[in-house]
Amino acid sequence: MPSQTETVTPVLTTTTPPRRRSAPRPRVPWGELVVVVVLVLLLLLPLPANDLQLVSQLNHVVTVLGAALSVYVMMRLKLLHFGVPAFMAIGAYAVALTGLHLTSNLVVMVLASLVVPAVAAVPFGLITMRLRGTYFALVTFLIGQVVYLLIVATEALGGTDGLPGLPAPTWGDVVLADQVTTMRVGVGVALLAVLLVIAFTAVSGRALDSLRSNEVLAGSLGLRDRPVRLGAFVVSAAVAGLSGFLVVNTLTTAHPSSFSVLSGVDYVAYVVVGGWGSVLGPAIGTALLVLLTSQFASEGTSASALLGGLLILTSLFLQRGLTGTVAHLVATVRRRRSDPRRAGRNADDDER
Amino acid sequence: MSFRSLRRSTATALATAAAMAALTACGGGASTGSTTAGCADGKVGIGVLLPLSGSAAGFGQGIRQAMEYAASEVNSAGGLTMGDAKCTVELVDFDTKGSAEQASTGINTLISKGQKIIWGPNLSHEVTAVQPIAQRNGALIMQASYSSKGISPQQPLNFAMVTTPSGFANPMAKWVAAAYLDARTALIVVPDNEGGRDTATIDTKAYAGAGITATTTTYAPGTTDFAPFIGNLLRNPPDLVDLASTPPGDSGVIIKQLRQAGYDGPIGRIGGEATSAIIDAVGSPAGLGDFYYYAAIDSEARPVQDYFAAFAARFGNPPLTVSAQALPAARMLLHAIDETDSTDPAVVAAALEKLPVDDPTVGKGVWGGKDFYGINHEIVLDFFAGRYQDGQRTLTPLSVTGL
Amino acid sequence: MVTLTLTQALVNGLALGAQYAVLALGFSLVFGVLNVINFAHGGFYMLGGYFTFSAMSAAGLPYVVALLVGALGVAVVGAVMELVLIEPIVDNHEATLTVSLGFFLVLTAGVTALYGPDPVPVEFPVSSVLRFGGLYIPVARLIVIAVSVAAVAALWFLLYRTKYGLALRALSENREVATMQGLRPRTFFPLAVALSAGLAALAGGLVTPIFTLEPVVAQTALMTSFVVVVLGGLGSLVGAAGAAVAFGIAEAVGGAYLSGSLTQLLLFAAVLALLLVRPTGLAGRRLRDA
Amino acid sequence: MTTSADPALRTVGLSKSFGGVHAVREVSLSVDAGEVKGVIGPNGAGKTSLVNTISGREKPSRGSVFLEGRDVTGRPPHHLSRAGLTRSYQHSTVFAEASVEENLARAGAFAGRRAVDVDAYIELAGLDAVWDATAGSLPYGQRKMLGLVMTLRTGPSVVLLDEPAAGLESSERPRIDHMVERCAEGGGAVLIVEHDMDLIRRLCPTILVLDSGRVLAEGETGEVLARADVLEAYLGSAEPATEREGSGVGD
Repeated sequence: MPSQTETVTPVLTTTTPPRRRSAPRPRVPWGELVVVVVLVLLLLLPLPANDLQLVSQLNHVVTVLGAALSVYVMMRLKLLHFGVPAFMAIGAYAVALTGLHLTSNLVVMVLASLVVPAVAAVPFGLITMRLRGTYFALVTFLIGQVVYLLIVATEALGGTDGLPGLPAPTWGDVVLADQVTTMRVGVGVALLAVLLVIAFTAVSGRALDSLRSNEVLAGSLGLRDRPVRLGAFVVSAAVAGLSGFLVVNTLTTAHPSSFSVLSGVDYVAYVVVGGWGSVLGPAIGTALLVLLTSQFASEGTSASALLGGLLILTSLFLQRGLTGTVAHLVATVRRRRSDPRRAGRNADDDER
Repeated sequence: MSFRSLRRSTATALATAAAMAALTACGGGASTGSTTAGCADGKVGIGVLLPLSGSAAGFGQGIRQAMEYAASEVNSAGGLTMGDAKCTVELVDFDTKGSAEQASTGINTLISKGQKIIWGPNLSHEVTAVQPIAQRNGALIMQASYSSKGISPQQPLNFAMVTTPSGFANPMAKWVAAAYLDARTALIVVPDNEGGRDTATIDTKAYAGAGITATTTTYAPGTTDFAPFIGNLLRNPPDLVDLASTPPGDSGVIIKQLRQAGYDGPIGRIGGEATSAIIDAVGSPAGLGDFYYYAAIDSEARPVQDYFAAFAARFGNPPLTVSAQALPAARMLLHAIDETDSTDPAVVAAALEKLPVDDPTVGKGVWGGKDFYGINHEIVLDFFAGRYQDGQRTLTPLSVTGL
Repeated sequence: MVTLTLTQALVNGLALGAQYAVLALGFSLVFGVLNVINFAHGGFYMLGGYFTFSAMSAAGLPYVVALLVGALGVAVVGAVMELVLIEPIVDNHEATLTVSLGFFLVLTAGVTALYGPDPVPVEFPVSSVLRFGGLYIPVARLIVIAVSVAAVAALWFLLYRTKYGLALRALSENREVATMQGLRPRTFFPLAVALSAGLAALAGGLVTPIFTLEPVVAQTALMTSFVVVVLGGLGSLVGAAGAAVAFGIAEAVGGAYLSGSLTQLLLFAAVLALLLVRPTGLAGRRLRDA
Repeated sequence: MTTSADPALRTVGLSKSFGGVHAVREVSLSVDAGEVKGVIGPNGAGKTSLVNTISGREKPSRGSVFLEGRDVTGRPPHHLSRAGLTRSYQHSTVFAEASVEENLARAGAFAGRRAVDVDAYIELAGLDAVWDATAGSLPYGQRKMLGLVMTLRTGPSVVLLDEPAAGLESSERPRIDHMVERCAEGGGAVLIVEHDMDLIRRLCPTILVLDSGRVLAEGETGEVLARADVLEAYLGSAEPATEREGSGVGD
């Protein structure tokens, strides 16, 4: 951790009367509100159905938003989660089996894609609970590898061919199959994922921030960190499962190649580029990178070089991601406006 | 539920909300739909949907080069005559990176850009992802996969640009049985993925038809050292080893290590041709030992060499050899558009079906595939049974077209 | 017959393990000293192969010279990457990861554009094979083992017998204290990354002519480094070397008896299970809150 | 006021060794409710290790820890904190990026039912003026005061203070006295590990002297500080310091 250098004399001078402690001002969670509002608009607003590209790209953004949120939840504990595709796959195959053998009811499918990976996350969560930093990252990479290989090796899951020909989800007797409806289902499920994450961070946001900032202190003040860590891992797995459902729903096939280990790295990149202050970070990171990737894809052979360049630039110049950097600027401006005397303080207060 | 604990000093709401909305909206801008006569702003677009990066880039880039060359041929001759307008052919690329998601996003992107004539995709799982969307929007797909679901009567606008194993496996197996009279057993080696297993199934039936019992073994994709795998394989050495559709890099290593392990029986490849890439991976033709392979084209033939030279003259360096295999289909597709003065997929498809398969570079062929796929939408060209012995290459023409 | 297959597998495994050791040591070194997950590590392995190939084919250098020139060239690339891309953000755990990932993508795309996506014709100069008692040992594998052991020994000597090594180890133990002692990270970090990149390039230049040289080898090399370093314990060089040999042998023995992806599945599952017992891997030290 | 016979905090033969290094050796001590006991000893005597071992940060190698008669040996810090034993830190330990207000709110939230009002201490530490400032931007002394107030916010019955005065401005030191006195008056048992002898003399009627992990001496502060072996331990002695038999009490 960068050591703190004190450059300014202590502010406490006996002349200033102690300010009455103002009642704690409730801060409005702008990030969360923006994302929920945009998703609700996407759900309800009429969209130009013939603009296939817009509908398809929106669908792709909301499909992988759950995966980015899955990374974001663990990022709140300063943990880089590379195993997201594993839990996407567990959710996806749970839905595929439900659709093929049980029912194509949308609600049952969504529940399956949410509950099964959450339950599967518990044993993996117990393994990773004691790990920190790079170790946690590499082990989640390994979990992604093991789950992928397990799926490929299981005949019941179609092995290398996967499970093709999945029925479109139904709502009552309405079949939700066409392009725009698939996108609406995607937005709805993404909204569910966002609300799930918002609920979890609202309930344990304080514990998450404390464990991220100073785990030892939090412990000695009485915080039991294991339930929080396990809870985070389970919620992360659940929203990954929702994203897995949307991948399968778009492709009408549960195929192992959709959940490759290296795609896990993309989802981490979405959050690191977008920022991890609030759910707005992963949302913007996902939207930006998904749109740019498909834009770059038409550059033919230099597609991956352009994406690589983008990652380099954002890592160098936006170290807290887009939203983090903007939030830091706003906070600095607000602090400078509210207390000019301490403007000189260059305290690097944002603990990475 | 108090959000107080949630308060993040986040960005001003308006700036970010606007950014979010702008970003998601900027993907629009669909150009006009396809036109029957004339062409929008003097151009006819061909949607290229191929893996241009990642592990399948070798095939993807090669197939793209075929269309790139065919288009340059047409454009240098004044372009396509659409009614009274002259239109240049333009390639509209989308890199699928070999993933089903990207292929699915790609087909949507191309169709919404008005490109309903698609050159690609290349891999089985890409075709499965693209198929429902293409069918729903009536797009024509000239794909290059060996997927058993690649073409079918229910998909009238799907074509196969290259001869698939179902077309060449049986005659090749019969040639192999004749060439190696005492061969009774064959071991097919493929990666543990969908493409590998599809080809292995067809080859096994073909060998059975030629009196050779074939068994299949798979290796984990991403294996670098095949020595352990070969040790396992040589415990009871087969008469023949067939690499089917194993990627060229892996094939090279397997051949090198089989020879090092002392296996000097014939090694073959009834599957997608990649001989020149395999020879590079092995290091030299002599390193192959006794090697037989399905040769879609004779790369040393004069017209093919001329094509390589012409491509190099026009684009700077020679093309990947696999591009020659896709050249006939590329020329026929452009010819069908030119003949019908239309880019309407159904119209072009109807014309394409009836075009004779007679390519100046690669030679004659027929529309085949009815017995295996139920529809004659596969360009079946006469091919050769290639064989390397001590570095010397011999080609035996095998005719399936009866021409 | 079984013992023959087993011994053959052990021989193959040793060569594989030796190669993995050189690869994993570099990765573990960068993590130990800079506390950075270097995604570009697989790219350095690939670049080593291509630089050696170009030095031989374009510049006409003999293989051994080309190998060293290749390793040196990539070491320079590593140092430049550290100074330009990692240095400004070395303490930001997340950003160093995505910057190295970005560099990996650019590196692979560049090589694919320059050399083409298909395998490149490069041959290992020595192709003779020793055969005795039913065993076959390509001499090339013995060379790989010999050069790898030499590289590991050289690295050990540098780290434990020179002042540079002392400085690198001090920086990896406690960077704050080490910097207070006057060790300027500005000179040692590029050295650490250059060393790691050079090692990976040496492994690449050594092994790709024996197997195959194509852009996708970078991805496989990266995955292997990850698993071996996790198994060996992060930041511990001894652990990484030991784990590499064990992993190579297990992969070879597994490959000799199992087919398909089973070997890989069992190997990775075993490493995960081991972490249940020893969360810091075979020899990893208790991790400071990275 | 707990009048039960059991002391608020008792350790029996508590030991902790890291590999070959014996940081804490057979330490037995007890602190009653309302009592303030000091722990002194030269650098490296094992004072912080003792605090870490009692507070659960380190698992004891041998011996046991009792909290109001209940055996809490080896329990994790969060369990001990909820059971009423909490500790402060030698170096200032706060949630750097959160405001002073949020730091105290978190201390209260994690303490659960045990959380107590610390308005008096907040006044005392002068934290009012910097209520909205981020803890990381406070000067060192004030950050340390915040750390102490957060510790008290968890309503402990036993408080282990690890060098509370270290790094404080001279103007801030008297505040420690008030805090300790108020805490003791409230029935809290306080164990202070400290180098500042004036503070020890002012606040601790009895002290315990640690030397290389062992209890060298224990008793009334004035007497103990006057003993030759205690001074020797501090000033270093002629013969090697290894095997000096301390007159441990009640070994």
